Amino acid sequence: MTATATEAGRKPVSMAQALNRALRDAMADDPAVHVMGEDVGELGGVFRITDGLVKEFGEERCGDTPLAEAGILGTAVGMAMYGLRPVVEMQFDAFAYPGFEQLISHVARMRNRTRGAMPLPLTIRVPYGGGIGGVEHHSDSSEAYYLATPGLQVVTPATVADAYGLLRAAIASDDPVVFLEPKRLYWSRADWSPDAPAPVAPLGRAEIRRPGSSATLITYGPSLPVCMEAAEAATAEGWDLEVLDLRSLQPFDDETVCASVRRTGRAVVVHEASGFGGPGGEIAARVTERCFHHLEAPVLRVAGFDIPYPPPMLERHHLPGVDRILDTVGRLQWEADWTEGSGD
Amino acid sequence: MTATATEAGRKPVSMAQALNRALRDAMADDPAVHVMGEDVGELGGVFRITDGLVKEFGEERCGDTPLAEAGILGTAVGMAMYGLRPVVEMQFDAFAYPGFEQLISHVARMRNRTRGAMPLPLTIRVPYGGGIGGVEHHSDSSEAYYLATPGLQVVTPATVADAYGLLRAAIASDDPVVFLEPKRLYWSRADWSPDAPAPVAPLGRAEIRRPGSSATLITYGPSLPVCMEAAEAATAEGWDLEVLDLRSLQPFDDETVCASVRRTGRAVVVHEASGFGGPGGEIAARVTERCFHHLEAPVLRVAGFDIPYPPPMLERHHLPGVDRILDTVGRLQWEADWTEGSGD
Amino acid sequence: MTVLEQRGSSRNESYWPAPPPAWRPRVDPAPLLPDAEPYRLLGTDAAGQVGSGLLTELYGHLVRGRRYNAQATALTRQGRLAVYPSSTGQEACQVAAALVLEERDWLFPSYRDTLAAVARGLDPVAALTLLRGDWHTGYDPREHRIAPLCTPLATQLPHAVGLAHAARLKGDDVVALAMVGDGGTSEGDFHEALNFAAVWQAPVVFLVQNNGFAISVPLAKQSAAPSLAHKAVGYGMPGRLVDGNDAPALHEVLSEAVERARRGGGPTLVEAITYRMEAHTNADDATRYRTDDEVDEWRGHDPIALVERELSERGLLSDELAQQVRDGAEELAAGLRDRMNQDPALDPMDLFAHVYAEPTSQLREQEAQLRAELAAEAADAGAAQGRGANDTTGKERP
Amino acid sequence: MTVLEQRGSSRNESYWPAPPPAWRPRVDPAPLLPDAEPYRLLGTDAAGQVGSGLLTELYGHLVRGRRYNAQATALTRQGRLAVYPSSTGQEACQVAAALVLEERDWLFPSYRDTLAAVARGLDPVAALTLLRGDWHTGYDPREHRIAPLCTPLATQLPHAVGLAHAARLKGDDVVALAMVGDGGTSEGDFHEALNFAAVWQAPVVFLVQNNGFAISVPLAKQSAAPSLAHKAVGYGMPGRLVDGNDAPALHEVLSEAVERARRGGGPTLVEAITYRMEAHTNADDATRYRTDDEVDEWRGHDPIALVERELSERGLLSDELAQQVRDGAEELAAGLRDRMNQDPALDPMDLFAHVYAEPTSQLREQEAQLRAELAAEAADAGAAQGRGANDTTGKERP
Ligand SMILES: Cc1ncc(C[n+]2csc(CCOP(=O)(O)OP(=O)(O)O)c2C)c(N)n1
Ligand SMILES: Cc1ncc(C[n+]2csc(CCOP(=O)(O)OP(=O)(O)O)c2C)c(N)n1
Ligand SMILES: [Mg+2]
Ligand SMILES: [Mg+2]
Repeated sequence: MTATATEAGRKPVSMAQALNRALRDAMADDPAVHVMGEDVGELGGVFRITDGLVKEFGEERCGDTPLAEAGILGTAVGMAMYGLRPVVEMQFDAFAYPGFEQLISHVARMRNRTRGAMPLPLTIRVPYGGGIGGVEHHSDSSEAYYLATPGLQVVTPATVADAYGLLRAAIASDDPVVFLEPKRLYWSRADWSPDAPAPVAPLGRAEIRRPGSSATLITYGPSLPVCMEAAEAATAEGWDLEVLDLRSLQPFDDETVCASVRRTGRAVVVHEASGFGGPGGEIAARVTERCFHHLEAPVLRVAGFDIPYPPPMLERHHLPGVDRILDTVGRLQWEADWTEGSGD
Repeated sequence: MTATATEAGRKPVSMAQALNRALRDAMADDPAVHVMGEDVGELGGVFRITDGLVKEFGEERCGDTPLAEAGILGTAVGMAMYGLRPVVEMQFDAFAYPGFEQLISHVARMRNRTRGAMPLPLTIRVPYGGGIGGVEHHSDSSEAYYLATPGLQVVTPATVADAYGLLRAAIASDDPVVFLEPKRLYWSRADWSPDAPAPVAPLGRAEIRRPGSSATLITYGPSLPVCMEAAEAATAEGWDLEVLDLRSLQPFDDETVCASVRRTGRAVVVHEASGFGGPGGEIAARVTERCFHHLEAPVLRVAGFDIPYPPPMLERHHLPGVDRILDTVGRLQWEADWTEGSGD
Repeated sequence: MTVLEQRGSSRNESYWPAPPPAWRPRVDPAPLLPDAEPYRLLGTDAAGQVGSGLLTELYGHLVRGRRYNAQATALTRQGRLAVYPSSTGQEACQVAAALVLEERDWLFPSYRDTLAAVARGLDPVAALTLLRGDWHTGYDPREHRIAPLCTPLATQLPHAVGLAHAARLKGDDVVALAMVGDGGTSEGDFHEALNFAAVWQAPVVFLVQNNGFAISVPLAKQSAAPSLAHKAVGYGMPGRLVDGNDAPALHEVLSEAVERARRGGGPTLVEAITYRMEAHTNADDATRYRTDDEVDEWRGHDPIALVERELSERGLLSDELAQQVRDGAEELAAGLRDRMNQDPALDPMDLFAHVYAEPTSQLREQEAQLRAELAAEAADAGAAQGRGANDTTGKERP
Repeated sequence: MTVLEQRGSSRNESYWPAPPPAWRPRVDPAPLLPDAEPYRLLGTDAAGQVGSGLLTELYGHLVRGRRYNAQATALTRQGRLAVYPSSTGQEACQVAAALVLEERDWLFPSYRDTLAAVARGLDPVAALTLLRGDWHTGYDPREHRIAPLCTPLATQLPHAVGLAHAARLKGDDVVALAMVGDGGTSEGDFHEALNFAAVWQAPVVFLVQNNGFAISVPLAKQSAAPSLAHKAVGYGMPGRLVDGNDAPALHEVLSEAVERARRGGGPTLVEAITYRMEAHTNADDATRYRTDDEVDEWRGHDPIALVERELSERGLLSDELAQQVRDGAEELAAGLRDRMNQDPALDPMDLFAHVYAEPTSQLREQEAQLRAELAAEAADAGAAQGRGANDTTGKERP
């Protein structure tokens, strides 16, 4: 995998380890933090993100639940109603769907329907996205569902440091957070220590990962390393691409995003989720609303195709890759002789 | 309600009656069509859309199910696997959520995962949207969830004739259709007869409901009558607005939409669903991608606020109304002295 | 080599090792099964067990409850409530559910259970806020230990389990009682909640009000089970079947279940057999799916009449008591009517205030937009008042 | 006026009308309850009932099945399967599920049940396509009457109910048998499916393979029920508990359930107690959550050994038979290995072909885009081959 390839061997901490550390530190700091889900106990989760927590904090703080996602979310709602801070694991993206009624009708709304009397400090960890060779239902990018649900915060780290910082911030938030963990980056590594300054990243702030002047790549989560790679490759074509990591999709950092696009005048949104009805539409639309007269070209999107997630042997064709990103950057109307329709 | 107010008393057929007639005709034409859901039998559905069907076709063709939406959708999948054409009623928008796993992981994917061997000709009727004074969970505009799910067709009528024609087309489709019925238009009436020519509307075709030259209002379902009213009111301001009824959100009729926007050079998307992550983002983004150099201003959106659907006494503030549409049209940069930021 | 040979047991040796221990039922199912007949006290030889104090208390609550139901239904006709799902006929369930709980316990009501909340002491106006439509929940759930009235069916059940579990983890002596309808038992959330409760041995009592219908769908189309209480054994908790119109019987069964939960004995499923005397809500037409005869049959088993009859047999139904109870009920109704006849205070800015702890920048933008619109509306309305009445700019649009 | 007075019965008249008829259990629960002990034949006095023909047939299937499992697991090590959830130890369940069905019946397998599909006659390569990763389903479900292998837990159960119901509505004599794990019984879809089946009296058999674990979670954290078969009574269907490693016993119980369904007698829930001898999948580490001792204990109750022992006691386990069975198994394995060692044919354009009956204009655009990219990739690769090997344009990226 790209990220692993570029960062592997450098330094010892993987994203999975940083997430594990974030859980451990949050549990140590606040006895109200309870971890729950399928296989989060002895097994440490199928991705080992909860490894060792049951030993350290006991079954009451890190417990295996019965196999029922609506039940997990629903009971976590009740626990949060009583003042706990549950951190729930949905085993894979597609296995969060059975809990969608609880998520949409309760998790997202409890604060609102009680005029703030009953906030739900609840973190829902969802390993998401593809590129890991998983069979069907194991590689969905389901963020569009969460974004369309007011009352949820939607956060996704793309770096090891953010994995720690954003998860700490999510757990500390008094509002429910859907915390999307890019599966294919679990094993990406970076030189990082939780003792570094400001380890808790604020929610709702995007971050420029690579400054540039030609155009902005707006991305998040699993597509960040791909965009970084694309930006490097783009220098060969004479493009100096800015790469912007959203980190938080809701709240959305209009300020940072628009400042970048106003500076570069061109933007491409990159994500794995299917394009149609996906996050890129919202992002492109709001950037265009706010930066129209700074735009030299329409904001374009590189996204997964409008198809169910493919079987592993075909997934590479579906996922946004460097070539597709560069092709799209190439369609940002750099020539004077541009004619309508080439933007399709 | 607007639609009722403008069309009431004119002629006898309501949208509810047209839908009922469509079900009846589809059942009469094809013994594979089975209607199922909560209260669809003796009661005729809480909106009476299935009124009389059990008498005419018997309980086996129009049956009350147990109260369990995943069960309804899941058994309907099995029935479709055996060659029936189930037409399922979800009682209200928010009560479709318990069925989302079945919808996303099975309904939308069965054809694809079996390489076309097992299509699912399944129609899922969902009364949706607000403006009826309903208490919480009875007024959601949930179309964003369906749009983000490849494999589903998403259709919504705004007129009495389309209620019949599109529902017939949905039931005839060999792919699953989420058929969104705008609750607040159930009692809107029009002069219409199913014996009129071409009663079966093709899926995937938008329709210009009012030609105009100044700007295009792109809308669907419950917001069509509001847009029509806004277009009338706009003439007083000197604007000649085109009103475009999408009818089908998936497949999406890029051709008709883009032709209109290229003609008028300006567009506003209007829908009840929350703006952030809602259908309007996708629509604005794809129109901009395709028509950028024809646009005099960014495509703007008038949408529900980014909040859980409000209680009935406050819903009028949430729903896109004529004034808000006209205000937004007014922000389409008609003046020469426009400055960045006024588009926010 | 055959498997036997691999395992080192030779061919013709007749050796059948005992199967592993996953075999025997892990708990004895017998005590978890409900009795064949619903538990009753009134009209049986055991009626004498019921204390007169409790009987009188129940009576007062039941009469008040019926009056409350009538008043709330009347308010729908006056346009003061958007909708009302009446619990007329189910007052014994509503009242018993409230009375068996200690103050520190929690009640998880559904949309039909406003009376239970009122019987618990909640201001009826607060209980009816959802149905009036000025806000979703009219009270602070933590203050009253009453969860928000829940509309998506059965979804409140896992909340009750989680809350009770959390309380136990914290060492608090709290029981949660959650109410659900017969229709609601078909939902997946019912199943998941009961299973979690049993696995966790959470201090929860599930009260199924089996009123025979889910809107128009009769129980026979909802379930083929011997009784809904028979579902309990499948989770490993006791199931109890009780006459839901026999207030003292239900009070006893629920009290036992609450005490059992409190003692750490885990959850109980109680099925109360009752009947909804009114339509599903004021908007429903019950004649489409049931006969007057059926309703009449149940009128003969009215929960208030049953208690009255017992009081009367004990010579306790004095004119004085009857009058006092009636007066209390009328007072409740009059107060409710008067207060509901005032328009609630509405602030459109509330729409943005409670979506998140801090409004996002989007929400602040939208709030400003609405504020500007309202100001323009008000200005127009002022101007129109000056000019005359034919300006429609400020008119309400749905 | 009191309610009693309204109803015209005077105060001290001791009149307690009979409660309405919604009272008595609607069906007798007793026959729906499972026996206390799982049903067994092998190693009991009743073993003699089992026909030698059936015993020999089962033996062949079991041995083939074990070999198939071993081969599939080996293919994961060779990178030929993305993942394999083995049914080693559960072969009796897999085989019995397949053998009790007629050709016209339907099987609804989960991800673990490829062996059941193979035992039913499906080409093993087709059964393993999902796990190899070239497509989601490797066969035409209608041709084989085997639903796609289902990964989202318990979601296949309502499909089975709907299909069986549809068949009955059409007058077809078809039974559906649906497989699910012990963990899957906790899902809401399990509950909803069983309830629909019972209400509709659909011809379905639910086979729960209780193998003691859901990945790492042991049954005791999954359910507190006496047995999972005790859930049946709560839906009004019979629950049967059977030794899932005793192939003839399971064959008998499932056959009865299938026949009952075929006769119009409605659904049955069968819990087969078994054990997963391997890790959850090749990617799982079972030592994290269970001991070798536990696994060994179950080795003593191996489904193949049980049948071998009985054959052997009857003097039927000739060297010839053993050899023949072994040969058949090896043949299956060798064929599978050879065919899986060939790369599957892949066409990226398949991505767009089956999303809808007709690709939408978007999909046609995307198809064209990918086609152009692949052409460019191929051209680059060609050029690179010409130039040398250090061009990375065409390299695979995840
Ligand atoms: C998940 C869900 N599906 C559907 C509905 C619509 N609905 C409201 S009440 C009702 C019937 C409920 O019946 P029951 O559970 O027996 O309760 P009762 O109304 O009899 O008190 C239905 C179908 C809902 N509120 N929630
Ligand atoms: C809805 C859903 N949630 C979670 C998963 C992830 N998952 C796959 S298998 C499994 C355990 C299943 O256990 P069980 O039902 O006992 O079947 P077994 O694997 O033992 O055959 C889990 C949790 C899933 N596939 N589907
Ligand atoms: Mg009911
Ligand atoms: Mg298992």
